[in-house]
Amino acid sequence: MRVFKILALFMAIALLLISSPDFISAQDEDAEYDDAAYEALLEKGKEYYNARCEACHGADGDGKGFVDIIRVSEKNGRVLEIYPRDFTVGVYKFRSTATGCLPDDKDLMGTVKRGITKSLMPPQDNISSEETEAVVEYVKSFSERYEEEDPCDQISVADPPVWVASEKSIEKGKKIYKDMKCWECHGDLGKGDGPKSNDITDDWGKRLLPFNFVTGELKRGSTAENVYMTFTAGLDGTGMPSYQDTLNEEDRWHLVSYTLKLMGLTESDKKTASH
Amino acid sequence: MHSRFYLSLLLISSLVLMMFIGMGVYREMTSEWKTYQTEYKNMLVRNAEDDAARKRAEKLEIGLRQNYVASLNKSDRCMSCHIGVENPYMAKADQPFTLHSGDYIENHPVDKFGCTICHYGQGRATNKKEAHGKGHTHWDYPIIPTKYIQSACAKCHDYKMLQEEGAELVVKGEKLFREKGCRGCHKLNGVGGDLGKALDGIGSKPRAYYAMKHVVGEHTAYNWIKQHFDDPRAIVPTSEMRVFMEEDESDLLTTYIFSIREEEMPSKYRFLKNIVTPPRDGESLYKMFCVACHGSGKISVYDEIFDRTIPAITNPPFLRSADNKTIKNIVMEGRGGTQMTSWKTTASGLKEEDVDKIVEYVASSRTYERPEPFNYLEFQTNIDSGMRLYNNRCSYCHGKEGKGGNRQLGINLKNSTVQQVLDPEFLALTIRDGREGTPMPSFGGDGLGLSDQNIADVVAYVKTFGKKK
Amino acid sequence: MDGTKQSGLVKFKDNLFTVKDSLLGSFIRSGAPTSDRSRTAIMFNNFFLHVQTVKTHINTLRPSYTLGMGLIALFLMIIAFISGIFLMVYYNPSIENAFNSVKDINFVVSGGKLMRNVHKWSGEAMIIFVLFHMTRVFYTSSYLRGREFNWLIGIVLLVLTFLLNLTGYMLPWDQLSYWALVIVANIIAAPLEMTDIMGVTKYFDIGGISKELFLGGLVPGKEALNRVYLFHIMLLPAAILIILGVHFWRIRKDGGLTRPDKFDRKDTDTTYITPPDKTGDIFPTYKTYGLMELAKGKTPAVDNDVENTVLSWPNLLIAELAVMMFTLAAVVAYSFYIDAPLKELANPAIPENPAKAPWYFLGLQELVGYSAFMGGQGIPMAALLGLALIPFLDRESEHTGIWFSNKQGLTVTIISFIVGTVGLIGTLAFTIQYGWFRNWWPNIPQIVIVMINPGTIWLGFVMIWSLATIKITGSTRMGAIALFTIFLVSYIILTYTGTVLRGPNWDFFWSQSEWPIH
Amino acid sequence: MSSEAIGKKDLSRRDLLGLTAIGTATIAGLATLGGSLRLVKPNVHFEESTQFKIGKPENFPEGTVRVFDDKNCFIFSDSDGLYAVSSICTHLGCIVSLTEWGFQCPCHGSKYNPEGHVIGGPAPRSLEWFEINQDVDGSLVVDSAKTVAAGTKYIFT
Repeated sequence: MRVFKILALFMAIALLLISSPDFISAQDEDAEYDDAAYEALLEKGKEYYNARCEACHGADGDGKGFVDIIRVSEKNGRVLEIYPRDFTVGVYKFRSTATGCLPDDKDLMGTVKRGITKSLMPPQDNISSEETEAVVEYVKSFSERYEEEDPCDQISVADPPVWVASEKSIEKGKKIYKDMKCWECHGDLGKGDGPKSNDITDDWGKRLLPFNFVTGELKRGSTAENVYMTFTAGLDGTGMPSYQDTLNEEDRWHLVSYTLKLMGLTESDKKTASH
Repeated sequence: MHSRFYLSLLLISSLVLMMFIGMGVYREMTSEWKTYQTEYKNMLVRNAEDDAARKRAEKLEIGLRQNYVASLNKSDRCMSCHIGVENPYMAKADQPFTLHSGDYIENHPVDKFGCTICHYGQGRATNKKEAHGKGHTHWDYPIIPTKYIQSACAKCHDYKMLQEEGAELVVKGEKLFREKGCRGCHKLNGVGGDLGKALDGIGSKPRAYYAMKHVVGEHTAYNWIKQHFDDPRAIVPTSEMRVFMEEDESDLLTTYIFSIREEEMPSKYRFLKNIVTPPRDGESLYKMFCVACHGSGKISVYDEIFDRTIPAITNPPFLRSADNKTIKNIVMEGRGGTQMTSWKTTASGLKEEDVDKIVEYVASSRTYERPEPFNYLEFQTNIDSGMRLYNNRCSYCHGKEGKGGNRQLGINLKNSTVQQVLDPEFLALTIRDGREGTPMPSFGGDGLGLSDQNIADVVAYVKTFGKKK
Repeated sequence: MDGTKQSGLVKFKDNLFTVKDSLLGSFIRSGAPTSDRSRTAIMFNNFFLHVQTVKTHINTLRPSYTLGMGLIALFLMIIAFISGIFLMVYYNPSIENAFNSVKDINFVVSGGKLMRNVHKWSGEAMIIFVLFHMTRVFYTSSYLRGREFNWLIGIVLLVLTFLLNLTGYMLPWDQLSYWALVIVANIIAAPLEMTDIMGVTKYFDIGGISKELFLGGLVPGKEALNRVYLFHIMLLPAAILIILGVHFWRIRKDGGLTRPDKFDRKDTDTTYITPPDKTGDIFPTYKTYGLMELAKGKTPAVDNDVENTVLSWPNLLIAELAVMMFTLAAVVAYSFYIDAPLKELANPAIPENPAKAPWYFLGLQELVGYSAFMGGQGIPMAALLGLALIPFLDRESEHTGIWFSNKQGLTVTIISFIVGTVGLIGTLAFTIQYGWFRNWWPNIPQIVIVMINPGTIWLGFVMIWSLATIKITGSTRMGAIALFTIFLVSYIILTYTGTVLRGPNWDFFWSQSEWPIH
Repeated sequence: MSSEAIGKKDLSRRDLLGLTAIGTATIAGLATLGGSLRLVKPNVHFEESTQFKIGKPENFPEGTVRVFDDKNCFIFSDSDGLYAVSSICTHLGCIVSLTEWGFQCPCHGSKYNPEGHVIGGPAPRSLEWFEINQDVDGSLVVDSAKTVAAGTKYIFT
């Protein structure tokens, strides 16, 4: 069911991208906005932001809204402390660009649409594409980074190889998991309880807990492509580095297989679950 | 040559029959316990200190030993193999001959108590596999691992005595049981919540009571209970049990669990010196019934097990706006559609005075400044405007129509308690001032900028959720 | 006076000195079996032997004809009776002690476990061999020529065998016993399904009353165990003994076992008989007859068939002794290796999953899966009725005593076997794959399912198949063969399905190893 | 005569196989019967332990007479020490009662003197005396499975 939902979401996004060529062209002509139109866009974005985002992310986009820290108790009793993103820094986890880069606008828009249900950021499913664009533009305006840098190119992801999630690939992934010391944070069994798990902080000194594969779904969505993108682009601001340079593409896909196995999302897992 | 067929059949069959009768006799002669007893006898004879002792040893009769205790309805044959259990010379011998450890059998002589009254296992069986009852033996009560053996002590003795005389594990387990809030979901003796199964006689439930599919190791009730304390969802995938153990806590609780038994010991076996009833003040009661979900109650947490936010109930902002009567109402009625069940006496078995004590405890950190009142009745409310505001500002946490849960931070607003028990002022205050320590922000003037009129509209709209369309 | 007294004492003295001989003589009344006369005398002077004829037809002694099935069934019964008496020494029919006493038999009674296994397996083997015996009787057309009544008695004995086994299954009071008892009690209550449909349950609750009479209450408890025990050790054994007596008496009255009209001795016959002494004694070539009794059928010693008979002592008795030893040895050997099951103590709160009846009823349980009334009472009744009516609907007696009657009979058997196997497996596979009415139309009235379910459809098919066979072959005998063959095949396939292929929740599994772990 | 001869000859021809077969069958049958009959003798008795504690020696000052109904035993204490006497009549197992002059059996009128010797009635033997031991904790243990010679009295401290 969930898979179906995610799939539907992707289909919707894909359809959206294909069906609105002027949307894409607007992207390309970003710099050519005239000031008045840009102001109007920002105004629209601000309105939406204040109604929907301000409570958590704060009126100034510094992540210090009235809601403050959100606490989530995972199924194993581990309590995650979630801080709403500080937009003034301009560092984002969910990108399809190389590590250290600004995210592509599509990444931000995707996050707004999809929400981050794992962190209780609600999906904005009834938002129009103009509104999304406006709110993303407004969010970008909080950070000075956007005035100085341009987003890097998106990393293209091919379809996952057919052998992903196969027995052999899982075995190889398991070895990589061991060799690359993933277990130091994520634990031997992927429960997020590795030896270093207790002293990880993000770039701003707040405590982070490594992802627990066994109980959770991935924040950006648990498809093979998303897992692959996490390995490739890294999660900026956290302890999760990019493996674009250290692992070749094939190895990353093997690691994806093993991750899916830990999350119980391979075909054989589903079969046993349905029994 | 005549009748050759039948005569041959007769001859062969007779030979086969004789062979199997012989094999049957042989099997009887070389049974496990006979082998052990012979070995024991030889050991006694070999190690005899003097002639008299050797004579006594040689006179040892090899035969089944049965300990029949009529008042306990026990026929234990354990001593057919564990034959040296009362012999002080066997202190250093290996199993099955070794002397019983500790000084337990001094006060609990085997001929008065038997073995299975404490150790369980199948006393009637005369081979190891069946007697210990582990694995596939079709026996409901396998021998109890020694780390849980103190559960048996609690069948006859009071906790104070156990504490003083060396059975502190079960005492600690009992304390944990009270303080982990187990009875928030499980009824025991008719008192407790309804989310989990009642625990009466849980210690003597047969093996088939438990779904053993996910149990690691031997499929025994002991392993099931212990492992489900460690990770409830590893044993019952759909479990909603909120219990988080540290180190040996699961062992201690398991020990206690197996002292909750259906069968009662005869009064002559019970030895209750000084029964101390556990404290029933507000804090103890809060721990007993509330702590499993609400924890300290200071912060509110979105819980992935319940898939909804568990509200903070002891933080001052909440207490500032909710008086004791409101809190008691919520406790008594519960919140329909959530895991908060009703704590009325008829539903939970908890006495009303106990609920009062709990409410008092919850309210004990209340500061006495009152919030600026919100005169709800003074406003002309507009439900349509309220709906628009709600959908725009509230629904992404509380959900459309206030259902909450399912990855939405807000709590359920649709239940009868919010709709009927809580007054509109209380809701309006909450919206205006927010709840510090919870994700509920202040929507009032200084906060997210809703006017009092807006707030009144929203309250009016929220109050329509309960109405049937 | 003095003399008389003297002679009295002398007489007494003589009697005293000859007491050994006279005592022995009163036991061995016919003398040593050294001549045909004394061998004959043994047969009719002994109460236990006189139920058998003095001379036995060679055909009866041919192992390939009877296969010894009836005898094996008899000896299994005797073994079960004797071992049962030994078990009764320790067994205690109370719900507190029944389970414990069976445990004691297993654990502390010398040879108790073996005895219990022998009792259990001889009892269950009896079902198989009674069925085999019935099969032999059927395929050799031995239910004809005056034997119709004995065929009916045989069916009663079959039912009694089932009941004896079933009641025995319930005595250990373990989980198997308890849940079998529950299922059986509810099959007994199955007419409820019909009375409910007719709306007369309130006035005429025959199902409920039968169940209450059986259980002595509404749920199985101490009364039920007592009643089952009474049935198992008293009523049913008494019934089976009496009816078995009639069964044997009828064999004698019906002229012994059947045999072909044209019987030829074979050279190989000498391996299992001792030919009679033709010299002198009571069967001289010039023999005469006196009217001893009136009996139907052909008595062994008329016409030229007398040439084909031999003396029962020792021929028949050696054969019987050998079969008895064979049976006993086989049962003991089987019991030595395979233990009778004993599960956990009965627990009314936790059903076994799957809660299965004993294997010989699992064919019924498979049918019960469609409708409790039809599967548990309707179809079995119809099957028994069908079997009972065979000798009255088929009266072609010309092939009596010949396996499968003739070549055509063998062909019909094989075809019916194939049709029955394929058809029933197909029906079951369809039901397992696609479900039945309720899966398709959830609101369908119960009456439709009771009347039309895979069980009744199969029953209908079997009837049509038999009638079609009669029409095509023009022989009622062939129809009977078709009916009986399919009955056998159905029993075997349904039993196999219920025993092996059904797992927890009565779901389909290829084998028990695929069952989900609990 | 001739038939006898033929009979004998016939018998001898069949002898080897026949007699062996019937002989073996007889032995096998007897073995089965014997094995089965062994089953009837119980291997365990559902009876409580024959040993029972009666308390500390100081509870039995001189002149004490105590009756242990459930254990069928009398305990006496006199100047020579402590002794335990069975209350089971040696005639047919009824329970005797204590009288001024000794013991009286109600069933068939057996009479015993205070030492348990038969003084009347059909009883063939004297009442049995039981062994008394002192346990490690100092309490006294009577074992009704162990009889001692009449007149054995124990002195404990």
